[in-house]
Amino acid sequence: METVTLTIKNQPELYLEADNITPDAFAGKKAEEIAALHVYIGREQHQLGDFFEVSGGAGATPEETKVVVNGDLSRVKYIGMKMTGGEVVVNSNADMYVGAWMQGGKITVNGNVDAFAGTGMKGGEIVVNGNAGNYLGAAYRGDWRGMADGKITVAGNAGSDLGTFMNGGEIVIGGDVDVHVATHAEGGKIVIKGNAKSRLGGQMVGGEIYVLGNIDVMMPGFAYREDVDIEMDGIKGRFALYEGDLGERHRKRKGQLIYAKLYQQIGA
Amino acid sequence: MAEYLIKNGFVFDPVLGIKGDAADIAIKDGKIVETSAVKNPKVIDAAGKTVMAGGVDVHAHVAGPKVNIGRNFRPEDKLFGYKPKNGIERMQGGFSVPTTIRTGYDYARMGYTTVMEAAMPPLYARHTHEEMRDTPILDQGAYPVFGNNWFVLEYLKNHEIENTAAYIAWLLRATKGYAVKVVNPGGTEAWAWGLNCENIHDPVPYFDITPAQIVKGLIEANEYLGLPHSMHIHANNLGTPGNYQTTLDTFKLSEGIKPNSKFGRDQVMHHTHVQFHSYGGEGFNFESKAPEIMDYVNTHDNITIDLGCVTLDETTTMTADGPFEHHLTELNHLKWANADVELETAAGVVPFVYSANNKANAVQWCIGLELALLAKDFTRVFLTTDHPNAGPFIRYPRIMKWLMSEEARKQQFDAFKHKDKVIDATNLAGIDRELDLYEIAQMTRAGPAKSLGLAHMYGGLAPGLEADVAVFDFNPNEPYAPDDIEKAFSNAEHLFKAGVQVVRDHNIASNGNKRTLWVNAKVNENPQVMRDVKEKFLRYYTVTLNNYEVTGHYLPNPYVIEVDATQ
Amino acid sequence: MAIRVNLITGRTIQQGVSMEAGKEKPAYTAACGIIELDPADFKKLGAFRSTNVRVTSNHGSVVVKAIEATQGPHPGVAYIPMGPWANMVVNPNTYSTGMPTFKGTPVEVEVAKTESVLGSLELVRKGCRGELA
Amino acid sequence: MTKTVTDVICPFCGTLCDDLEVVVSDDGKELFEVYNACAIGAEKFLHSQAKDRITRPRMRQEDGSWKEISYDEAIEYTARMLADAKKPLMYGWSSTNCEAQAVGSEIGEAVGAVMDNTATVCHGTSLIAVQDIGIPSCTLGEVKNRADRILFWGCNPAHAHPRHMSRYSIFPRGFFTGKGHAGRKMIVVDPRPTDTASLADIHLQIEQGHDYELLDALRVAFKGEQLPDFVGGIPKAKIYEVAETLKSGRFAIIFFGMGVTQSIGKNHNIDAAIAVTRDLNEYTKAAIMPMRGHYNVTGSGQVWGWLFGFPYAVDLSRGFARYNPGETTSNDLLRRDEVDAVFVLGSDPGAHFPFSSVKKIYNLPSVAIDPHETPTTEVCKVHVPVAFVGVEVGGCAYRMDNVPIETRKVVEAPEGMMTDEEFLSRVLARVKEIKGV
Repeated sequence: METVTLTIKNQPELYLEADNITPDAFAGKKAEEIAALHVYIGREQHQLGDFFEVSGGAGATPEETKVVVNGDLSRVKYIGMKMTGGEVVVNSNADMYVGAWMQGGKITVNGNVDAFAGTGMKGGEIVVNGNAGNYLGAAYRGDWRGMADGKITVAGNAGSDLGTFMNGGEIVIGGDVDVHVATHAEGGKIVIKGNAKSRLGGQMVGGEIYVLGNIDVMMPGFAYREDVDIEMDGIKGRFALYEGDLGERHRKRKGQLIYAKLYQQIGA
Repeated sequence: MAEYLIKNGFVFDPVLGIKGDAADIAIKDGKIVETSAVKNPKVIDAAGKTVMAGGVDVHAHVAGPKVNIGRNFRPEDKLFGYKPKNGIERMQGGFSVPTTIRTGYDYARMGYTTVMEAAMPPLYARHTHEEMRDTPILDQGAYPVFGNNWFVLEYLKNHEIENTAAYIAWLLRATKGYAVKVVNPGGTEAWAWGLNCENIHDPVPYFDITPAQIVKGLIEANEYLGLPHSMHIHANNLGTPGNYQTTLDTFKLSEGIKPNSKFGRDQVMHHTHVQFHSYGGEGFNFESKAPEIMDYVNTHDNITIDLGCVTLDETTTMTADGPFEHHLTELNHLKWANADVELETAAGVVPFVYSANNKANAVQWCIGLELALLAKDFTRVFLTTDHPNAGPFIRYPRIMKWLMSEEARKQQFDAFKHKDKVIDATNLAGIDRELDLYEIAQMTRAGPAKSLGLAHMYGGLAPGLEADVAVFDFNPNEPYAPDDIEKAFSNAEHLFKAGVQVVRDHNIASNGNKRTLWVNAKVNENPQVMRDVKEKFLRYYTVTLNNYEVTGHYLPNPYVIEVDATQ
Repeated sequence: MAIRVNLITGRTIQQGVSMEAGKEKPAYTAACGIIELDPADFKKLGAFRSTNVRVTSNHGSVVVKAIEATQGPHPGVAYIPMGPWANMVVNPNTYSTGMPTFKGTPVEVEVAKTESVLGSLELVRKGCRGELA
Repeated sequence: MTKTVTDVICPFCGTLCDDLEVVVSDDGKELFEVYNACAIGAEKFLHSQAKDRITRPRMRQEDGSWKEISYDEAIEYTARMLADAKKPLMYGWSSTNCEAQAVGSEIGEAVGAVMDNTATVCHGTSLIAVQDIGIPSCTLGEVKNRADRILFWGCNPAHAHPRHMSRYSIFPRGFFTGKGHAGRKMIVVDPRPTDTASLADIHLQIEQGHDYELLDALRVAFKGEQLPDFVGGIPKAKIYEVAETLKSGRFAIIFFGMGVTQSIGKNHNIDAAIAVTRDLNEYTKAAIMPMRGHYNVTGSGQVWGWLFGFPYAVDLSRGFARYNPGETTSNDLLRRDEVDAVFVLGSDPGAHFPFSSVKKIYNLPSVAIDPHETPTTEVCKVHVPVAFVGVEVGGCAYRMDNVPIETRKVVEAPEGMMTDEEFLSRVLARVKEIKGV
């Protein structure tokens, strides 16, 4: 695997739209070709090299390309958007849309990400070693096809609207989450190791939520069923199982309605 | 205005009866003229290319409230597909429900120059006209819907044809409408209570009238007025397995009524998107009844139809058939918009994904093509997708490919997940017919123009007609792959609209001088109808009568078709 | 003595009329530079009706006149008509929806007899120039 | 002598009453009386006659004072500001006609602006919800003629849409509703016993901020499933009762307002309310409608819908249109310092945005187009007064149910004043010159 290293040298006025910072756009290119790729500030088109020192070189394919981005990227949007393979390491905070519509490969952010990371994600992995903003792993506006596959892991907290319209894949939050989790979800798994506020699983059709900490307000559409023992991915303990959202439509299997499941650890 | 001479193209023109012979077409002052009439024309070398009149779309949902609901509630329909502004082209977005700007340009790119908006809710006529005004290049008109209108229901309950006609004339003028459109007659009024009319004899709640009475009465009123287009219907029971019987019953309502039109049409009923109305069987055993439907159409020249071909795309369904859209959202669980309109109509909008992996969708695809391939008279059978219901209009060239190439159809059959079951439920696999470009020109130009009563303007290349001329980079006399058809007809090389070159070398060259067509029918003074109008506005409408009529700047370039029905 | 209440904002007919008559006019301040408190909350606050109070949230602070709830009772809930006074203290967090959280801001209300209620133009002007207390 | 203009459209709120009568002088230069309007609408017409009205553009000077400038100077400043900016915000568009909105859209396209309207602080979250779940709705005449279950959720028409209940929703006698008010059951959900709630058959005094839970509870109740004892402070028996009341109607309508769009949950609250409406259509007929505020906020969403495909928060900066509330919405753009100039027309963000956003406008090049003097004009560099749309110039406006109505000119604007459309057309022409188009 070849490595391209980008180090930000000029901070943009306003924000930099850098959807070209992906292994896909870099693959097969030398440093100077990468530096010539387009970035945007508002209506102005610039080159990546106007803002970043580019060193190293890309592999022949995305899979053989690793991109390391250094410096303060908190005003850079779209890092890793639509990437299909390879690796991106961001050694900073990053702005919106990290790994949005990502299909494969891996993004590691050694900092925080702003909203809309992993929007419409189809595959691959995002690891955030800080906090994540709102709408992590959610669908784009209007789309009923949210996160389909892949995995998102956040060491810290996540914002509101986590996993909206989620259909598959997995999201693990090390800390706490804000309101609205897995709204309209039809599948997938969300693990919250800290506390949750309210509106978990609203209008949820299918899928699973695990909460190891507290929930401020449980949705009225979730009904307690039973206590169960769970052991998975290093989580072990007794959980209260709730099913819901009772107000929502649900698929049937063998004449039985299949509800979404919410597990809350007992005695957390 | 510049003169043009389009030289040596292979011309397909049903009006002149030219079936692919090389010929020259001359343009002067916005009209087609004899080649001898141009003195110093700009010459377009069309040798080895196909030349046709501008396309005429008799039925598409391209402007107005439900179309805009479709746009605004589907941001995902525009994701990543936007076309940036470029020179004179403004930015263009949307796949299944394009922006007005894209609508105009994309039709032009296919060589189309006239497009009719198929359903205008009268109360929203202003909105429809605003959108048409902002749709470049195309000549357009809109059909106000009548089949669930309280005035119509009350007059036709007692078979008051003259009053119905007077009301139609008034509403066409108030809304600047083009034709009488009927959608799910009675069923949409029933939907205001959450109900439906499932066949032509199913009575409308409260109003004590049946769909059959509504349809027959509106045909009679249409002929009383002698409007350019016939009554244009989307029958009851759309989309339901077994519905072909309702369709045949509806067709039969046209029997025995003679066309009365000075505009050259020979039919009294246009039935739209017949694909959705040609289903046999029930539930999962849903099957094609295209042969039964086409047997009727082929032997009864009182009607015209359009296809409503399924294109196997993700699209956005939208119709004044409110109960149908509710049914659809119950099936696919996708977002559902509904808009009931006081005293007049309703509309529903639901996204839909037609998939080659879905047996029912594949059967629908077959039926649309079967209707065309079983047709005998292509001046009465028109190519549409009921845009965007069965697929976006930008797929017309793909449908041409399927109609013109058995090989292309075979390729599609091979892509079906349930190929064998689909073949069992349909007839298409056994049809080897391949249409030619002359038949395509009938289906997309001469036929629809005649049916609209606009054969004196559109649909052909005879001197005196509007200079709407398309040149396609397609040589029918050289070997070609099926995909070459789609490619060529998606991307006209040149297009003239009323003598203005709007596409040059495959690029948009002008925004044209779009016109809005409407029909001004004069009738005898009818105090009763005017009294009824006043009363309904006073008591039941929420806008005043004086704020209802569409005027002035909503139609910056109107083209009025005058009809005298005074007696 | 300060009390904590849940602040909501919204239209009133007086707000609408005075807004259309001119936001620079005193009537607009009279209509919108107010906070409606429940009688129970007045009691807790230990204040008379029509006393100027300072309303403070995590997002800002503003002086308005406290009046008795016109559409009450609603103990624990306070109401400032929509306008620049309310907007000094509402929660600007949009939760990435574009919409600030105009309703449901926890605020502290304390009597501020000696402070005056500014007119709308003065309020935003001073606020922008950093001249507000 | 005077004359009376009838069928006048009120350019205040989304109710868009069109039955006003306005008495003007014979020469059409003075306006004397307004009949049939609510207090707010009447004031809007009468204020056009204010003697202290500002009639010429003005520019803020270094010392904070205003200097009168010509319209030409104002056009030049505006065009330059927009053409020079990398990403200008063009905000407002709700208190103007569709014709001006269309010209503004073309300017936005030419300069690469973000176009946003007042939905962003009003029903923008409703629009998000509609994009997620759709909206079964109807025109107000359907309500008048058919509805027998009227639910006002988080809205207070008695104050915000004063003639709504008398024209459309509660009191009128329609075709199938001959008994008027007596034939209708009225339910109000609001954390305060508002003047609207005082008219209701049932008032649910919900704990503020628990709308999402209560709406979900209604859905659970429709299905006959078990509920917790209280949801949002409402006892479960009451919730079952309201669910039954709604299901037993022939035609139910839910009207909702800022109480749900601006409270926590926002789009989700509306989403759940729409889900309730969808559910009701399993049992009876039901519709839902946002109580749109500005008289033509709906129109700007329509115009941008057909031109760009999005109803608000449209980012045109890259030469094509993008949309994502949370990013392309005014308050997020201002908070995050994503824009470098602000143009405001037909709205007053200075009064109606959180102050932190107002301060951002103050710190940027900015122009406000407004007939009134407002907190926005107070913080902008240039103020361009214009004629009142719907009073001094006509044009198309869309009612809250999307019905388009042509507003009327009833009186002349003061001598020499421009309309929104005229001003924008001049700015567009100048922008094209600067850009060399």
